[in-house]
Amino acid sequence: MLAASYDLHRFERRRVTALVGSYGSGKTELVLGLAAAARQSDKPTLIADLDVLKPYFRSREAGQRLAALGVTMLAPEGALANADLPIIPHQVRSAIGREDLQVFLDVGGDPVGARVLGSLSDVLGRASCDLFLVVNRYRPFSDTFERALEQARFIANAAQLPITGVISNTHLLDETTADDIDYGLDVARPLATALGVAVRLLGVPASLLPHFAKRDDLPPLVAIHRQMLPEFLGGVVCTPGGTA
Amino acid sequence: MTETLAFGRTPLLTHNYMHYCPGCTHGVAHRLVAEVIDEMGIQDRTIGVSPVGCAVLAYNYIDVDFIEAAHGRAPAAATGLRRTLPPDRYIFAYQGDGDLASIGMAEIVHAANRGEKLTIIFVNNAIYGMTGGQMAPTTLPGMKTTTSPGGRDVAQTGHPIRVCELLDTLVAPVFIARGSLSSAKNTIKAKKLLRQAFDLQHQGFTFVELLSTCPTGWGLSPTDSLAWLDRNMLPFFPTKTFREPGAMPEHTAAYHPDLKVRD
Amino acid sequence: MAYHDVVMAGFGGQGLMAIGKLLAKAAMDEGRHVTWLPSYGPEMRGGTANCVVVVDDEPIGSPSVEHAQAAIVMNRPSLDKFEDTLATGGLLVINTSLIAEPVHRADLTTVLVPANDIAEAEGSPKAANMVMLGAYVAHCGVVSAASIEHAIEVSYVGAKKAYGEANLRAFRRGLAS
Amino acid sequence: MPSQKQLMKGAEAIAEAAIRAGCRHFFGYPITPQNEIPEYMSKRLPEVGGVYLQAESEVASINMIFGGASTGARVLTSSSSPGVSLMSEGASYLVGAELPAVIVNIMRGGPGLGDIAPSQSDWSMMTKGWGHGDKRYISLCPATVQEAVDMMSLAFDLAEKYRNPVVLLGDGLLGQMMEPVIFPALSEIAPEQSWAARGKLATRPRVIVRSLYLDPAELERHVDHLYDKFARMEREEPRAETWMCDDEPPVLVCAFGTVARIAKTAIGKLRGEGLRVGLWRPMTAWPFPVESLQKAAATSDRLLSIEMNKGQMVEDIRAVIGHDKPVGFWGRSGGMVPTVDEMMNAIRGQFANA
Repeated sequence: MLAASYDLHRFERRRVTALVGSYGSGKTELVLGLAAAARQSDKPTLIADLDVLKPYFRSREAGQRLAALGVTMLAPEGALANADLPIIPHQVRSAIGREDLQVFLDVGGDPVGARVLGSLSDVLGRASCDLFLVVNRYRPFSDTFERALEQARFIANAAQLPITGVISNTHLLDETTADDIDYGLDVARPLATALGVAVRLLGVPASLLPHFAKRDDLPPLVAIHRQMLPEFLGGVVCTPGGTA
Repeated sequence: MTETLAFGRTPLLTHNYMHYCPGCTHGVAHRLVAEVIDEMGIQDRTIGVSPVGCAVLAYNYIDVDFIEAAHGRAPAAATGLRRTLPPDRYIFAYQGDGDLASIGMAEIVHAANRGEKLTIIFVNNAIYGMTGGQMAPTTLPGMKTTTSPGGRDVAQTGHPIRVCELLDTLVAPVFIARGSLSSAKNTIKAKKLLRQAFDLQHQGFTFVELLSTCPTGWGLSPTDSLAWLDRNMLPFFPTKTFREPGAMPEHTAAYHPDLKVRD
Repeated sequence: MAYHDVVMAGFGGQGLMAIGKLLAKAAMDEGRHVTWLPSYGPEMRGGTANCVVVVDDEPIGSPSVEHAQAAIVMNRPSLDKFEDTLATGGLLVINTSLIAEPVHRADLTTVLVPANDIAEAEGSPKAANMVMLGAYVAHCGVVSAASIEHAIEVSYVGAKKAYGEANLRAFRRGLAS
Repeated sequence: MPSQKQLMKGAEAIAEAAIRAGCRHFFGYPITPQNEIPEYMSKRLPEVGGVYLQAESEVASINMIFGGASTGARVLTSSSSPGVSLMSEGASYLVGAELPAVIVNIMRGGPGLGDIAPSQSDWSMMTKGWGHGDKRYISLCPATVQEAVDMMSLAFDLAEKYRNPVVLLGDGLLGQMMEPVIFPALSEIAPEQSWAARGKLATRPRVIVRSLYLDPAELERHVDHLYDKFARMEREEPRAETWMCDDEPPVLVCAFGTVARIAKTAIGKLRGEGLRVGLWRPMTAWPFPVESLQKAAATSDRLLSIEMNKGQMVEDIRAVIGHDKPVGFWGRSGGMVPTVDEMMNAIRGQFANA
């Protein structure tokens, strides 16, 4: 399993879904999980890896596992996948325009990473597109409401698209506690309000799911199974770079 | 009814799929270089030098012998080629603005100053494309990049370097020109500059700067990128031919070729 | 003579390196093993410049020498530097045109040569080094004077032939001094 | 009949020997104490139809070497320690792109600007640390000017045999001293290598000279291939001299380059005093002559490495000898040349310790 869907029937989204946010907010894990879940609806699903910034821990590294689930991964191919070249595959532009495809865009972190959406703003503007801001309160520039709002505005400006929803995904990797989830919501909720949108999803480590499933005051839950781990830690991904 | 092929693949471009982003003008520049080599019929006598940067894989696309240079060192590596190969060879190096105007500034200035018989193709898009859009020596004042988030502050980081103008102070070069790839019309002009440079290469150092776009690094759509280039880069980087054979800088008049320090 | 070593020292420009090379060339022509080792770099300009020549019938190990058997010194700093380090019973050839100071060590064979005065009298003031070399060869005998003269002849050819002739005259004056 | 010998400065002799070995292209940048190499080349190369070019820096010269080597030409550059540090980037590229070239390092005192006096303190840089990545360079260590001459043609042959850069490692003493030498005849080497980039011929696929391998699996195969070559170098190319060891002396002095010849003088004098001492001299810093060392050390009680540095080769000796027997070190640094007397004292100390 790539990621568990729990409440995803309650999660509404448009055909093209782009996730933006700080480095380490959990965008890639969410994209992998959401796309895998979306594929179960039988609609052709595609992830475009638009992380042109960092050559490590990108969704393209999970490409083989996704292919087994029927999700197409669009990323620079072959040796180019390992290049530190900011390559945007040509097919991305046509994929965004195709009505028969569910498209998830995995974008690099911070306003800098969101800038790549600017180069696609013409096709994205014509498509039905959600821009979800993923917020991890434990990341720099996201720890207070004011700073998170400022970061959100920088990101929206770089993407040249409005933010249409917030995903609260506060975590400390394997050390996340139930209190941390609530601590994150304390910023995500006022942030969504200030942006005129809703908190559309709440990321919860799979182990804490039973605890939160009992509560009725929460946005739809998504269980996070960490996948973007080196293979020696149990993830799908080999060490960044090569496979045998 | 007969079909006429209006536009075909350039013979000297390989069948390899180009990795450049949509709207990036590297592909255009490659095609122009390939067309010039093809039209001159010099494929068997041409050796290219690919740089470090987005064009590091240029050797995958243009069907001539190639060597790959370290970052900034293409003019030195090309010099090594020129000084060891038979004189009928054509040698070109293809460099970006970080490569040529920053880390490789010494190499380009001295290759030009020695009058190395080379053609240097300088692709200027005002940022470091490969590493993610950092400030380059050619970044415009006030232009936002990942390492000048508040816009390039000239008081802190200096002004953009105009490489053609800088090289035009040297005596040795025989051809220095700046073109632009911002439109079909400009691209046709740019190709003429490349052809002139290759034609003059055996007379001395030739240099063609091509103003280019980086939609990904700039965060603009391909069409917006072209408009941005015209609006913002052209005023600072005017397209013109700076040097042609026979036109030497004024200060050469005061130069005594017979001067000896001692016998 | 099996093993011999000599240090030649003076101001940069006095031609110590040149007479060292002539000695090395002469020894080579006589079929001996030889090394020539200069001081180099900034030391060469001003102050003292020196070179060490080692001649042997066997292959030479160390080209550098701590206690030389002979020294040719052409200025005062060189005398100060090398008088104390010469091997016991060594040969010290001194240019008295520029060095007025007495030699302190009593165990050395000291040869006093007013080299600059002799060279000027000969009409080639730059050839003081050749006078020194002549005096050294006369008292040391590591190589024959004929070998040195041959080395001078083949080292100064073409446009430099006139220098060679002047040097030859200066060398012979040194031999006779 | 006149002698076949010429009296040559080490640096000049290295330059002439390179030309005799078929080198017609030199790219370099001045630095003491090896300036006689570029100076000699600038006069001599035009006489034989070659090219001398003064680069704008050592960074440029090593990359001109890269370009020149790409065409199959025998190319040479030379420098001294600080300049060789600057060349480390290009050296790594030469290995990665499998290009032959010869680089002369006439070592001077360091670290930093140091001084211009003789030194051997680049042993570790040349054998282990020169440039990034998994790489090796054959490093030849001549002790005499004649040996430097003989090693130049060997250096070019080895560079082409393995398509890998080869280093000639000397010190300021070797570069500056004069000795009589005999040169081999002048040879012309035609650059007709199949891998050379000289223009695409219809009869062959185009040549791409590169060190970039974006696919990690492909790069790993490439590095494995390089290591197959390095393993062959380790089998076939170690060279060493063993001297005064026939009577199985209890003390074995280890020294390379000019220090080894100073050691010969010291050992000769100690032998005169009745002390039994031998010498082991590596002529290749890498590949390190392991078997030769093991054989020479087998019959001795203790070893003493003498170097013009603070103890670099001694690390390699200890890696071979382990804890089997004591391996001492004595050396001078900063450009101080060990004298025969102080070297004799250091060796006598080994007998006192025994």
